[in-house]
Amino acid sequence: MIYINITKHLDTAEGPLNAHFELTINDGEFLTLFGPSGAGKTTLLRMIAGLEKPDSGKIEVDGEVWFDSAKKINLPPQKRSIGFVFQDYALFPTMSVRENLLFAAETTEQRHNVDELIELVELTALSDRLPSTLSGGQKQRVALARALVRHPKILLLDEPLSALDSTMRHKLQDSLSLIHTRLGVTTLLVSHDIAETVKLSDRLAAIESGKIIRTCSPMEFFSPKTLSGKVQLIGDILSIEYDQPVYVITLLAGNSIIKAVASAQEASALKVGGKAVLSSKAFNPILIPLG
Amino acid sequence: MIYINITKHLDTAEGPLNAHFELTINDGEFLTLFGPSGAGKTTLLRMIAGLEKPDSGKIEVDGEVWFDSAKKINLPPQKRSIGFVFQDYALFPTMSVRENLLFAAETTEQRHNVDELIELVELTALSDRLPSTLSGGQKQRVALARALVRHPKILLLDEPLSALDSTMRHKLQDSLSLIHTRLGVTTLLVSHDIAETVKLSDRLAAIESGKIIRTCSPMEFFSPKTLSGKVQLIGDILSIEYDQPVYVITLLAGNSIIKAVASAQEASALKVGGKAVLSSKAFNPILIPLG
Amino acid sequence: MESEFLATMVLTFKLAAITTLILLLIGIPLAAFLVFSKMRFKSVIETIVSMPLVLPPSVLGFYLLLAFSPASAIGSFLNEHGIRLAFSFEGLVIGSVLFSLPFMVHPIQSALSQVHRSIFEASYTLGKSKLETMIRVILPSIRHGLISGIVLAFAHTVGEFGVILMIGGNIPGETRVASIAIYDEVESLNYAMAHQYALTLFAVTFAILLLVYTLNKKSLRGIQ
Amino acid sequence: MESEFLATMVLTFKLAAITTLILLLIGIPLAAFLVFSKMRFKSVIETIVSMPLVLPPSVLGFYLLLAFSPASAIGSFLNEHGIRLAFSFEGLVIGSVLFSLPFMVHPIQSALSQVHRSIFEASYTLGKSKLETMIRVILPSIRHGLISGIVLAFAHTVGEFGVILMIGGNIPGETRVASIAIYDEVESLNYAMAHQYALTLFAVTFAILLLVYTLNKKSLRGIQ
Amino acid sequence: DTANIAAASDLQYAFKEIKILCEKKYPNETVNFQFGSSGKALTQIQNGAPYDAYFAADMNYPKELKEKGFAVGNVKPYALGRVGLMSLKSTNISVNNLSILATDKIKKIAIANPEHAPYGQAAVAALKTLGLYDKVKHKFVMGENISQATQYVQTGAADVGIIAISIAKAPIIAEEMNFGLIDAKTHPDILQGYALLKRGENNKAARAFISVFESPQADAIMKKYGFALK
Ligand SMILES: Nc1ncnc2c1ncn2[C@@H]1O[C@H](COP(=O)(O)OP(=O)(O)OP(=O)(O)O)[C@@H](O)[C@H]1O
Ligand SMILES: Nc1ncnc2c1ncn2[C@@H]1O[C@H](COP(=O)(O)OP(=O)(O)OP(=O)(O)O)[C@@H](O)[C@H]1O
Ligand SMILES: [Mg+2]
Ligand SMILES: [Mg+2]
Repeated sequence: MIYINITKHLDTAEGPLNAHFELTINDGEFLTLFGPSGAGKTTLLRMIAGLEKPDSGKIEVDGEVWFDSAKKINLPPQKRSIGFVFQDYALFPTMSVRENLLFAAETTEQRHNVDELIELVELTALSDRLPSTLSGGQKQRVALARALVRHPKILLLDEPLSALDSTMRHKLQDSLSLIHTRLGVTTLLVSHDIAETVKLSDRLAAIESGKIIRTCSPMEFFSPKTLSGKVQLIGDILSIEYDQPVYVITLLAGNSIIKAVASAQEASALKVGGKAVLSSKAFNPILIPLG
Repeated sequence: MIYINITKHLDTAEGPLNAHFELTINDGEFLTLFGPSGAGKTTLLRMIAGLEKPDSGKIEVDGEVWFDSAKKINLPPQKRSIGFVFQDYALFPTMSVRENLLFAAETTEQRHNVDELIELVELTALSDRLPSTLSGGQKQRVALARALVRHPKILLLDEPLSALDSTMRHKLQDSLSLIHTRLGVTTLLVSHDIAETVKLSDRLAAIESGKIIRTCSPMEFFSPKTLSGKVQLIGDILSIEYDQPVYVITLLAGNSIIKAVASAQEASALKVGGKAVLSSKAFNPILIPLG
Repeated sequence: MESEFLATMVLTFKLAAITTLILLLIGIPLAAFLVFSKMRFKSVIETIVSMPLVLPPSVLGFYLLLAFSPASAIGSFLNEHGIRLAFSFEGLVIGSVLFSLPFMVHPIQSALSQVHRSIFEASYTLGKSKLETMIRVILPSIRHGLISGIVLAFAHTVGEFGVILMIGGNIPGETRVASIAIYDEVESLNYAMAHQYALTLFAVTFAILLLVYTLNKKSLRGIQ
Repeated sequence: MESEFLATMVLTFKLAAITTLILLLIGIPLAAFLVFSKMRFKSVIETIVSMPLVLPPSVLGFYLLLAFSPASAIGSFLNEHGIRLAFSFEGLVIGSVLFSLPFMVHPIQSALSQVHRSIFEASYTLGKSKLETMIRVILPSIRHGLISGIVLAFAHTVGEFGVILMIGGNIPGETRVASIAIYDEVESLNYAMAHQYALTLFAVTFAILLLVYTLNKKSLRGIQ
Repeated sequence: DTANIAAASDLQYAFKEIKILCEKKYPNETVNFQFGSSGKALTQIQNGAPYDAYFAADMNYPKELKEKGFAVGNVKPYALGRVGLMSLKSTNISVNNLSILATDKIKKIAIANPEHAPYGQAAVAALKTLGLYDKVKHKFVMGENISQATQYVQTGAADVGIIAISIAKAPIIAEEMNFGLIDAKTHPDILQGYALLKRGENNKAARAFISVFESPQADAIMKKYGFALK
């Protein structure tokens, strides 16, 4: 059980702001912090890690007080069992990929697991390379692997997958998910990716201007009142073409492109670049597994 | 017209690789480079910008030779009219946001447009702040704005939107699109985001292990043979629940969550975390504009 | 006496200021060369830059004296063009520059080598020349190194006396700087006067350096 | 003569090596303090570190002599414990350390201040103490600054003679280092012998520094 | 005119008084002194130093300049230096008998470096004559010149020093130091010579100073500071 109730003064894009985060996270939970740029997501992670000091409040993890302004307790980051993946990777420039991971290892067992982790993030061929010779995505994978070495109590991930292509992203999402279930490590993820959030997290905390405005399941958050047996899709309108006598609307929904026929009247309300909801009442779907 | 035909030896995750890029880009075109991590996308952009020297070949832009190994021509980056957004932002640490942009301005007109650009990326309130006090997404927006100041002939964007939340991302996609149409600047974008690619780019170049394996329209690349009037959706299976007497399958397609009913037989072929194609023959869609 | 004291102090800080300025102008390009050049024998040049330190100052002064002497090739060439370096202020400047060179070059070189490549590249892609990039982007961001170099070179020139004694010859108003005056007073067992010189040197330099550091800290606030 | 020459050389490099080592041990924490401390009067300490440079070496030596003297508080305290610093090798080490301190501290400080904060933080979140982070992560990545400090301190100690002349008393085998020997030979107008000393100093130091730079360049390949 | 005069360190007190005489007699002439080691001055003069006259701590240096054509006129001896044993009054160390140097009471003996300083050479010669040299040579600490050797004694770093009488006579030194002259027969004469340099040939100030220096009033001052004159 992690209990957080802290305040911190921030200078944001919209002027000064008194951020106040109150949050309880269950053991082993996978929680995603979701919110616009500058909302305070990174700041919250840093305060949990002990890298930044809240102005006031309390952080308690498994009954252990990590921070308490009233009692003047403030555990240093070293004493907090955390794994942190930084937005700028923060790899050690003089150490090779393997050395970066070995540095983190504390026990012989962890030392032995290093190569396994390197393989997990598919960097075996690069394990003796220095960080400066890696591509952006490769660096990010090293940072992720390094944070996992010590089996931390809480894994704090600041957009760890944002620089990855979708194949690698999906692979690492699966690994994250696996690690989470296998090790049962409580995980806090900052992500802007809806699919990622839905796929990985048990719960979502929506953050806006330094406040947690809502916590709920990711599905609840993203799906409008869903009706069973009904398809309702939100998509970007890519093109509207007139194909006598009807209009063909091309919609992008996620990774899928959908073409739908619309009447002249319907089409006149739509414009390219806008969004549309595609729904249907009479629908007889066929589901085919893929891959 | 940009003509590129260059080779470069790379040390990749899978061992040494002789990258060879051959590509013709039309004036004003918006081309996206799409491909897995470590494929050579950043390296290609850097060679076009003159930041890295190809081993051999030729780069010609509007009849001007930027690089020619045979004639030993290699224009320095300063002489190439480019705007570059770096994966690590590369903001000047001692200059404020506005100063970073003003530094790039060359004419009085560009100087006057700086504030407009800052507003475009919604950083007006932060324009006097130093980069070190900005959040990741804020930094990226500064970098993007700075690259636009000089109205370059080619805009080279190395995942400029990857650290942004979806609202900001969409906003900046729209701005990019607008800038592209308004200024007609030829744009090369590295992106891992399908919607972004489809929405923004005229053409897509798929890169794998240092080769351009295919160039085509993004739609062609991402959509399977699409049939008019037919819905075909690829989605991630989020959950499979038994709700007597049928199974309810929850699918994530893009930003939308869809619940569909499936028979026991259908459901047995599906598993959580996998992908499925949802299609329907008889479909009577209703399209409603959003927002 | 009072006016001589003043003249000596003015001369001292004039020498230190001019030397530091010249060293900045030489030191920055030299440091940049040492960091960015891909030359094969760069280490040799790097080593040579540090060598003036190895000789005792008065011995370095002795060799300089030999070089400046009308009997030597350089000296006679300069002499023909009406330039006399030995026992002149100009000669002191040359000696001090040579002697303090490593103190300027090293900190700048070390700071430069830590600037991330993409910062340079970003400036190049914005059409800025190497020179402009250096002046407007890089130098402000390696302020720490510059200040180290300036402080070390300045303080070292103020305190230097071995080279100066040898090639300067202690001529009031021309080559008699404070360090020599103190040395003289101590040699004359004139401790009171030596203390006065030392204290003034200390106080003035302390004030200058403190100002430099405080201004630097103020303007650095928030960077990094 | 030959063996005295050798003894002098050995003593010189022994002094330089010990001084450099001690300076490393003092300089790194001091530089770290100057970079990371949020103390209000840090600039004052920063300034004080540079002050030994401002005094002419022989004057600094004179003040040290006063401090070491049995008449002073420090000196008499040491004397009671059987420690005599004046005219001893230990005294030379103390003098050299004091005099070369800024050359060690400045480059390290300047390099440290450019290390990105998240590198420290990453190491802390991996459970490493400040000390371990410093030794295993930070020091290797500020190698440039360390090498600058080592080279400057080493070369400066080899070449220093003002302080050493004063507090050393020129005792063969104990405090007579090469810089003093050269100085003596020049004073005695024994130029041939002076050249031999100077050349040897030059050659040996050149070889050492060249080795340092070359090794450093090799091992740096690829970083940054 | 202005004249630059290079002079041996031990002359500083006497010369400052003589300068006052000179300024009274020739108000329009200015002299600057460069006190320091005679060896350094020799090197500098040979390499173009703008000195007009040279008062060395021995005879050989000015003679060498004469031979090489840097000096005009003859090299004249002007003083006979003497050395003596010096200690801090507060230490109660007797300065009247050199044999005390061989006792355990004395740990360090300050002398000027005999390699190039005439007073140092005199000290060594005296000790050799008295048969003490081998017993005490390990106690030597050597100053660059006689001033530095004095400082060693003054700061208490050395217990005693063998120092020039000219320094011992300086008021600030005489106040806190005991001084015992050493018999002049124990060491060769420390003959000091001077010469007018080529550059000073037509310098009125240099000539004025030398003429004053050669006057009886100056002799008296030199005597006061312990320079036995020939
Ligand atoms: N060192 C700092 N000094 C002052 N303000 C800061 C500092 N770091 C961050 N901020 C401000 O605090 C606010 C929250 O920043 P934070 O980095 O937590 O945002 P974020 O939610 O992580 O955004 P992003 O998605 O862009 O990374 C921002 O407005 C930012 O400008
Ligand atoms: N300085 C370098 N030295 C050696 N190899 C390098 C260097 N920079 C990149 N590489 C290698 O070249 C390959 C291509 O790198 P590049 O940065 O172009 O990839 P990318 O397609 O941009 O990947 P990502 O999507 O992860 O940013 C990678 O395997 C990388 O390891
Ligand atoms: Mg953030
Ligand atoms: Mg890349």
